[in-house]
Amino acid sequence: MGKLIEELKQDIQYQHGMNACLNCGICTAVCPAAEVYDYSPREVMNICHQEDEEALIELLKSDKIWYCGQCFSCTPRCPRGNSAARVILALRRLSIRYGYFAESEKGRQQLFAKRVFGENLLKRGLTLLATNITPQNFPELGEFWEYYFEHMKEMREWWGVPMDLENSPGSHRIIPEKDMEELRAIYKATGALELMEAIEKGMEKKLGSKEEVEKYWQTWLETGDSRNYQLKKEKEEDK
Amino acid sequence: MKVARQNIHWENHQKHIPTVEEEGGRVWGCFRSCFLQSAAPYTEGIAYKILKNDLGIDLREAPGHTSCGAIGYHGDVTKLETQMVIAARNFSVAHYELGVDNLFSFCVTSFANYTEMIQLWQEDPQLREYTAKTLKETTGRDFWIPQVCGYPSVVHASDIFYANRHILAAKAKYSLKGIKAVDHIGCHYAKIFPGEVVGGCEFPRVLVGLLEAFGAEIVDYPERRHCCGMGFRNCAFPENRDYTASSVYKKLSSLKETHPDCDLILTNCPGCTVFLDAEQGTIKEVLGVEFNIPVMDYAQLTGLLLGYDPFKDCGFNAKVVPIEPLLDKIGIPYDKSKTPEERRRPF
Amino acid sequence: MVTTKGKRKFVFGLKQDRLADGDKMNSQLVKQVVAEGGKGAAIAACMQCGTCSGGCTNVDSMDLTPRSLVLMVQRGDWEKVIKSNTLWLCSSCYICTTRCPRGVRPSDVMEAVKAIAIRQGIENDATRFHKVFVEVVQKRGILFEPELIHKYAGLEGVLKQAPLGIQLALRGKISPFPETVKNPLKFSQAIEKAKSCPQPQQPQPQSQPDTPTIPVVASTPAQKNSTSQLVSSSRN
Amino acid sequence: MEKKQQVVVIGGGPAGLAAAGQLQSFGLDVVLIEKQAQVGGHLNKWYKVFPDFTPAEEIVAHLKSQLGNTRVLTNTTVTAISGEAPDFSITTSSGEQIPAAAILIATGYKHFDARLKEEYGYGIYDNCITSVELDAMLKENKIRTLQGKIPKKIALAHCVGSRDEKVNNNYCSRVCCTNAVKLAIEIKEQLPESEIYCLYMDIRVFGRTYEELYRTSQEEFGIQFIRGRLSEASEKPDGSLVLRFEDTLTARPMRLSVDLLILMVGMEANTELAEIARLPLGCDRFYATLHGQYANNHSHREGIFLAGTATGPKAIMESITDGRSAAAAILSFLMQKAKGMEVKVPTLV
Repeated sequence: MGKLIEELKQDIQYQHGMNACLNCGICTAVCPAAEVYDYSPREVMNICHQEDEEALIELLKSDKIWYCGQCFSCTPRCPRGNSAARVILALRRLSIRYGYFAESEKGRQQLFAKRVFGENLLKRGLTLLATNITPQNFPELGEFWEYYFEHMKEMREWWGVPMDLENSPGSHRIIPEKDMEELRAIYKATGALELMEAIEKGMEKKLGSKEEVEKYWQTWLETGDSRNYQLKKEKEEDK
Repeated sequence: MKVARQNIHWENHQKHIPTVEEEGGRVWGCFRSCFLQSAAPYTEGIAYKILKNDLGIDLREAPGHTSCGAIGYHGDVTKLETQMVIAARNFSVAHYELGVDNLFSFCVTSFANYTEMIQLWQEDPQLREYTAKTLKETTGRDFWIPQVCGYPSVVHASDIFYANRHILAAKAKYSLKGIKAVDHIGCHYAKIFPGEVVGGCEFPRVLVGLLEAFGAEIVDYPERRHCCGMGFRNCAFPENRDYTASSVYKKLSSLKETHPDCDLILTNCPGCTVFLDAEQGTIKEVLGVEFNIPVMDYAQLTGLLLGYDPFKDCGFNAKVVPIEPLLDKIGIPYDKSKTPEERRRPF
Repeated sequence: MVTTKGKRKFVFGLKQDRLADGDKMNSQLVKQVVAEGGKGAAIAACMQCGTCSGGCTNVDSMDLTPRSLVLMVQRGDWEKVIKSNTLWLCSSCYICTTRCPRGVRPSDVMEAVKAIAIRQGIENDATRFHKVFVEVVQKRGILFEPELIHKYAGLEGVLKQAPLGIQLALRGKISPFPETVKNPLKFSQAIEKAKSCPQPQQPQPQSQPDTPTIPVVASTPAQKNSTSQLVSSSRN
Repeated sequence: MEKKQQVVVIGGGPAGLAAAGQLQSFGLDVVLIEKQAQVGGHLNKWYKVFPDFTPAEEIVAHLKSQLGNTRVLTNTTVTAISGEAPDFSITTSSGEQIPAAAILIATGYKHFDARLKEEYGYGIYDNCITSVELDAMLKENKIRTLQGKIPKKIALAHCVGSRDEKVNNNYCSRVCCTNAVKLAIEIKEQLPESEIYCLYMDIRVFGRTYEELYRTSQEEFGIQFIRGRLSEASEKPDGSLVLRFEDTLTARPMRLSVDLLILMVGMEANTELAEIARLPLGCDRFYATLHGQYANNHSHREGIFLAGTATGPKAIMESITDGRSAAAAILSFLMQKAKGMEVKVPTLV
């Protein structure tokens, strides 16, 4: 058995999410991702089941594992008690550890996840910040959201949910520094920092340099669409 | 349909949540939702007001409580181990600093995340040991598992509304008589741990019970259990959001086809509250299809019926779908001297 | 998709629903295929085991495996069938047909589907090649390769194939000059005669000599009602 | 044998009836105890039986005709079993004490309660019915939706309550696949215009001529088999149902609307006598047999035997054979007891 498969099998998420799969399709039947992407949780389970190292690596390098929306619709109905969503969690972490995530378009988006969710948490103790929900990135929130965004402080006070209060419980508060230190210590001790670091490293390796990673990041910040960044290989093909 | 949305295996899907009239139901520790506080802060605002003022609950939260981190967990930047220790830290702070035994969260993903950790600790003493040890080493805090009615668990804020629904209905100024409504349950409330759901994951009762207490008529439609498509990485990055928009389109088309006269969708999940509403705007812009179905949170609805201001208290001024037609139908007054724009732009 | 309708810019649109619509399933195509190909093209017995695809010579290049093609015929999905390259990549090697455990004849199904497609006027490289091929043979009674290439792929095609053609000619495999049949007149008369013949009606159902002759008897001699007769009649 | 020995058979379904008939033909005194007012068990509900469409009532009539001098107690249950082999004493619900040298338990099975699969909406949606209810409709030659219409599209969902950890039934109920094929053919005979879909995961038609029946259903009746297990059903305002499943052969999710959904409910153990008879159960909750290979009619208690679906899902024909096989095991046991020999019962190693 291959090394990656061994490692996958050690993952507690995998152990909890994967019993023998019957290939009955109950999961794919209700999967929202299967309705919009070329994706089927049953197939993902099947590839894991084959225990074929090459097929697994191909999966880890592909977009497929990133399509899942983590809604767990597949989970309550599986007649064998499997959870494809949980197996996906294990696969994604494996893909990140080995840098395979950077091979796929959807995988590379992990950089934003790290820099938004991950760094928000380390800086503020909150995974999402009010400033993240910009009208540019969330145009569908509509014109009144634009108004809110411009008047954030006043609007929140008007609603009775003032933000950024210090030393106080409440919405969007400033978490005391001593608590933040505890939080960072937990992130370090449990390996989350390492995982986040692997994302930066994997991107660097794929894009060629730290500068390129920043370019990729900027492209996303500016256009809201990472597809506007051209990979080296794609650039060469264009020429 | 023989039994309208009545769960036939009801007895299998109950959990006990103390009402404010019961012991243990007056003091609750609570956790904020990072999605709500950034994308729909008014929802938490109105929920807080109702729990404190109308139900008289002693709500306790510590400044040092952090996010549960589950968005990072399902968005793949943290690990299971991290989640366990963060959960344990938040529990420990609540118990040893605030003196609370039972906890709820405003976010369904936090609810699922905390439930997952508690269940893992119960199942696997090794994980529990690891968590207690790491917690002590990193923070010096002591491990503690929260309990609701003696059962190791946490609940969701909508569970508390459900438990106290008759008290709330008795206080309500307005009723939903003649209003057709349907629930949309957050996936992470229902689907990860169906055993921890009021009513089970197929025919959940948590919101239906609340709606019925307020007198609404409940409808059903084929895509009711379909996810709203929030999908963490899928809604977070605009380039993936066709997933979200398509899911909402599918759901609402099915609802419109089945019950064109359905007046509102009630949700208990931050993601659904925001995206079921917002994507209606996208669909209108991209396809020119208008659904105009108001989507609201259980707390917003309760607030409306208790007589709170629809805009200042319940925050309907930041939504995409106009709420006024529904207010008129229920009979809730609002300042008609102002234009819709003015109502939504107070400054 | 980037939409800038209205004031705001959406970098996304709505994805096409991949959910297959089962309500479109119908048996029309199966009936048509059986009418075209006769009993040999009957596929009702297919149990989707995949033996055909497993053995297929050209399956690597096909967009629908033979199993899937048969399934699409069963489901009545003409669009999928007609769009697939499978029909034109089938080399009629009959491996599928010799191996099918239910006696289905996928190669006959291919032929029947192709016949329907051609009658509907489908045109692609494969049909054009066949048409040119038949024209060349009809004209001379025998194939003249350079002419075939010229008609099919133009002068460019001839030039492209020239090195190979020269090699073949040098070894005497093809002649640079058209050959003739012994009695060209008789041949063209035969062709004319064949053309003037009325089109044959439905192909005659093939008898299956390999079917066992021992009748299968219903397992209990109990009451012979209509269904039990139908059950035993499947093989005798 | 000098003295006639009495055997008590508990359960008057196909296995119990067949066993009783066989035992009395050996010259034994047989008492057959049946809970219901009629013997025949589930057969009394069925229309026709696969694979050859023998009418169920014909089978009951045949088995009854073989009962000979068997004493049949209907509307009776067993309340206590005392003593040890070969001197058991059975107390019935009527208060009678019946001596028995050997006991055969042939108490059959119960149908899976389809309401437990909430996602299929049985008990909620009008036109979601079980295979048991369909058989009753077939018997009447009146397949209708609840709204009284003739259904045009009908789906049969296999594996309802079988092979499903979520309802704690990991085993295969064995007969549902063949039964679905049989039902599909019967529906098509009564409603030739209907379109019938079988939603299956594996087709497990295991018996003699069953595969031929499956093939016939495809070739002659045009039954459509779709490889994908039903995931959920929901109702439209007109009472028709929308089914969601994966068409695994094309690896795409599929929705299908049907007028009538038939749930092929599986078998669950009926072990009401487990405590009274002090018998252990297997992990599937059916009675445990002494050995899975060579002592399938022996229970873990000497002198108490098992037959039919009491030990796991079986077809009618298998239950009858199993009943007769149990009769032979009982006879062998009694003969050796009569000779005063130590009874040789296979034991687990």
